[in-house]
Amino acid sequence: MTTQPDTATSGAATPRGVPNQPPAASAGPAKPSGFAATDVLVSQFDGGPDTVERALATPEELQPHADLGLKDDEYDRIRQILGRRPTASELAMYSIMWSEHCSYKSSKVHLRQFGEKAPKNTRMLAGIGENAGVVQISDDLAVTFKVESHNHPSFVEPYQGAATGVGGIVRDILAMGARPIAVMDPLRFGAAEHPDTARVLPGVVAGIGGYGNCLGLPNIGGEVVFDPCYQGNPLVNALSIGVLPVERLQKKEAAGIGNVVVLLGARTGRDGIGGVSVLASATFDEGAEQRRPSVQVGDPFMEKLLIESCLEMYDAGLVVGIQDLGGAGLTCALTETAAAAGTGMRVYLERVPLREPSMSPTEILASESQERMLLIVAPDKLDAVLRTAEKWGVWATAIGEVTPSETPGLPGRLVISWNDYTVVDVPPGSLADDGPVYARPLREPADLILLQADRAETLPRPSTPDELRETLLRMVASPNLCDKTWITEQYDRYVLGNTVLAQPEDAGVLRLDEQTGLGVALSVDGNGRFARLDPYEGAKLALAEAYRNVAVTGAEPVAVTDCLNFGSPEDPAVMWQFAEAVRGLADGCQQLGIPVTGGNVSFYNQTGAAAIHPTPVVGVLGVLDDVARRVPMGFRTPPAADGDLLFLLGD
Amino acid sequence: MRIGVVTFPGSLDDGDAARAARIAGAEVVRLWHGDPELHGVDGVILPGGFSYGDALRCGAIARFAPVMETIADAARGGLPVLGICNGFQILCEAHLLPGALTRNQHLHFRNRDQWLRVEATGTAWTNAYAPGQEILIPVKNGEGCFAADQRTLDELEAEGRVVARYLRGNPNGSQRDIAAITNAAGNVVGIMPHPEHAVEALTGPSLDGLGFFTSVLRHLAGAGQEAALVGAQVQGGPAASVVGGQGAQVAGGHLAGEHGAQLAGGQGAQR
Amino acid sequence: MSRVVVDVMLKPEILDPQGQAVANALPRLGISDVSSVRIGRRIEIEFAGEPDLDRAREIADKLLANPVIEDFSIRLDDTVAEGA
Amino acid sequence: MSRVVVDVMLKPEILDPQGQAVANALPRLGISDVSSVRIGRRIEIEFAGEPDLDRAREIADKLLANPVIEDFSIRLDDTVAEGA
Ligand SMILES: Nc1ncnc2c1ncn2[C@@H]1O[C@H](COP(=O)(O)OP(=O)(O)O)[C@@H](O)[C@H]1O
Repeated sequence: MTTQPDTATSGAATPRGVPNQPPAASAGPAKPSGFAATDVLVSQFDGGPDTVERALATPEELQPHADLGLKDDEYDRIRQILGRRPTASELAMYSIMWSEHCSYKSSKVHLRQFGEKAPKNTRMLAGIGENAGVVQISDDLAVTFKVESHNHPSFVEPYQGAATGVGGIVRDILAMGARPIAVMDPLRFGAAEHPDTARVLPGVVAGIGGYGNCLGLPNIGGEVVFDPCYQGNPLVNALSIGVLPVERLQKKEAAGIGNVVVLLGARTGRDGIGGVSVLASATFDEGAEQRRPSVQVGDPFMEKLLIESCLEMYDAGLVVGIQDLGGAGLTCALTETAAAAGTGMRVYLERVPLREPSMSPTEILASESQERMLLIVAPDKLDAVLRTAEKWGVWATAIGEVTPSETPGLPGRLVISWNDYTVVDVPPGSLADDGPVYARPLREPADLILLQADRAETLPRPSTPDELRETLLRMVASPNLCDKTWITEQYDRYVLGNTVLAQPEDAGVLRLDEQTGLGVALSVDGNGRFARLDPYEGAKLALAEAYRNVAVTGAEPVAVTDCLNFGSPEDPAVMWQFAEAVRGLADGCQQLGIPVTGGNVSFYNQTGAAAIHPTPVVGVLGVLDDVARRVPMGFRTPPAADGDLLFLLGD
Repeated sequence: MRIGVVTFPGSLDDGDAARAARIAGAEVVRLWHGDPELHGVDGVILPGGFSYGDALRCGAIARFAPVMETIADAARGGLPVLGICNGFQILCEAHLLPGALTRNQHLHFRNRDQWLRVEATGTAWTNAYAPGQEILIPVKNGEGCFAADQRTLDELEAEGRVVARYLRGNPNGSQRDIAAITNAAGNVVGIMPHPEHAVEALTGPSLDGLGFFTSVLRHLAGAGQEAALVGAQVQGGPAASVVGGQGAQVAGGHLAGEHGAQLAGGQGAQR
Repeated sequence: MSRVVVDVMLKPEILDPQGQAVANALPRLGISDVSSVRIGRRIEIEFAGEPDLDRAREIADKLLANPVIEDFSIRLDDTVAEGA
Repeated sequence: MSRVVVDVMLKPEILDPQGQAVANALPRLGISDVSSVRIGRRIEIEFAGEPDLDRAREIADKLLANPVIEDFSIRLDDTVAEGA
């Protein structure tokens, strides 16, 4: 039904009040048509936007590459790739895609170990490099799960930062073809009594709860840790898990020449422009205040509609390829889908439904507006896609098409125009895959020897009853050990009716199949203090803890996801911690025989020269053939418990 | 018996409500907010969630959904309607029930296992409970604080239309600890906590919620005699033993202690 | 284009926990001369053509305010003249 | 007793999902000439003595508005004179 003015365009791609035009999809490449909103504003750009033509004509024009975070040699490489200077839009796209956050330029050389050391595995249907790893758990069912960080945005605007963190990870899960079924939230804050913690924590918790509750996703676990090292850099990691029939697995490839590129979901606004490259790739300093406007605001209701409409489209076989729009917006989705398929793509930016009509093409490409997905659709399925979108009340607009390569055997080009101005003409692989890769210098932190020498054995031990009592009271009063109900009761754990175990259990357990009782267990753990003392062992310990938490429920651990939260990679000591942690996690996974299926790296968690403790957060997924046999952590209540025996395993 | 479960955009507990009705023995029919047709259902559940994102006020927009106009008419004609959480909010916004659900007094969303006392057992949705029966079911809301003027509250009390009250702690500041109310005819019930999340030992704190769904089936089976249900909290002598099907042996057999969730394992093991 | 503003406030007898929370926080900012804080909604409605106060009243009555707990008032927007 | 009113609205470039949801619901009420709806907060601060605009500004800045995504404006209450 079309109760929403917004949806009026879903069917016909024709906004209200604009004379009927043919659906954007049939407009053909020659005639950019569709949204008139931006047309009138061309004159506002002195002579129009920076075009490829203009870039060729003005090769020496100075460009602000350094302000956009691109190093001189990176800028030179862009000129080399293009054979000219980039246009303003292209420059923005390279700056986004070659940022640390998107390109993994500092971490790539280390993360390779996850693949190289991965044990033989037949369950993994999709692994590192996909939106999220997918693990087969029965003949016909698979699950996908991943943990991601939203640290910097959550420090700037705790509620929206945390909320959109949940929204983002849920879209990753959705993009794999899965129905998202739960979330978890590993959190780190500064000292519990610090005034800024009082600003950040309630907002973060309300944001995670608000978004997850509105989506109808049970929260089945997480962590809350207080430590002064996180004072200026709280960590907000969010994990989501989804389930899919094996045959519904989706791809991101923009395959099939002539297929239509459809933008689905919320309208595009000026949210978070420059957010990813600026927020996630730079340390906080006094300038942070000025960056504040780049926060995104989430609309969980729209995301709920997006989920339902996408699932309906998958089930009807309407989608060839799909990619969520995350931090890097259209730039990332367009380049990654095209690069993955090796095809070209032709995109008409003036068709993108806008919230603010005055947006420039560069802004449209860089916008981080939430709740959007990019679909690749066969032309004969387009109508059905638009109809499904309309039913759920979300915008769906054909914004381009998949094009062949001009040179057989070579990948195609991504050509983007805006009202007859060609603003982008690039090889998509150069943005998505061929970003810079650095083997950054590593150096063991100078203070590590001292830290390690300061052993726990040297601490005074309580020896009198009074001392023991005092120690015990101090421990139970510690914010890190005390009951977390004041946080977890702000989350819905019951929705969907399949939560078998949740807080305060060691792991969350979900039922996937009501008939067979097939289910999964999930735990997410990390310990920054251990990792600070020894990042190699600390990462292994995080893995072991999550593994144990899953195993004690009765589940068989089968896969790992991780979020690696560190300081600045440009600091050799931080880089050493990172390298050690990755090595530890990869070795640990090899020893336990389970693969890392995906994850996320968050660098620059650092205020001035002070980095956070290295904080690898590890999620482990386990499978239970029958959730009725799960083992809860509490003793049973009498009378059932009468005569139960207690055993201690291990030493 | 055909029980309809409405899905609005933003409904979240619709699947759970459908499952609960199914477990109770109903044939479940999914209803769509944009379709005014009720497809011959004998009763309707408005499930929890955030219909239309709960912009403005919870339930304010859902009230105008095409399906709601039909339901409102049918409810006035005696169709059993149960509004759970967001459904309760919608029923109040649609003026099928008095009062309003306002922001929790502590300003937080709160999810916990909550004890209730069932006070009106003559309604279409609570006749399987014994008067005064204490039940444990999850509550989870951000705007669940029932508010009405004194006259309305007094009227509700006097007419025996307070269906359930919070026990051992009021989770949201509701006036007079009200957790659920009914209309004068007893066919429309709104409840803030979630009985549909307490129908399976494996996933809920108890099986205490099942009675709502078995009640309506019993009510429909005896249709015709239910005309005078109002003030029927004194009725219900046989109710305790009729929680129906698998619920029967567990009615009132909820788990001891405040922390039902973590103890549910014990119950599961016995099953 | 024209704008109508609808102010929706809780009825005086209805508890306003949010306003109360703000009022309770004020002493911590060293502010002691505030006797009460009430928080309501301000809704700005842009009409495509002429501002339509009757329409706006209808919208407010049916949708924007819940008469059980809220009062509303309506006016043409004149803030442009007023400034802040 | 005197009253200061603080209006807090989302900055124009920030998404207002609430306003959008309300705007989308209007056609169902038969209303089609509304081009946009924005929803913000209206806060009434009662001072025990003289109204203190500077104080009110401080409260708004620190407690009522989130400067990252919201703008606010402050004025003495004059609705008594205006009526609705
Ligand atoms: N931020 C959070 N979100 C959801 N659940 C949480 C969160 N923090 C802690 N929990 C849950 O609370 C319980 C206790 O947590 P914690 O005290 O960290 O236990 P442990 O030390 O055994 O890991 C666990 O079930 C955990 O999943």
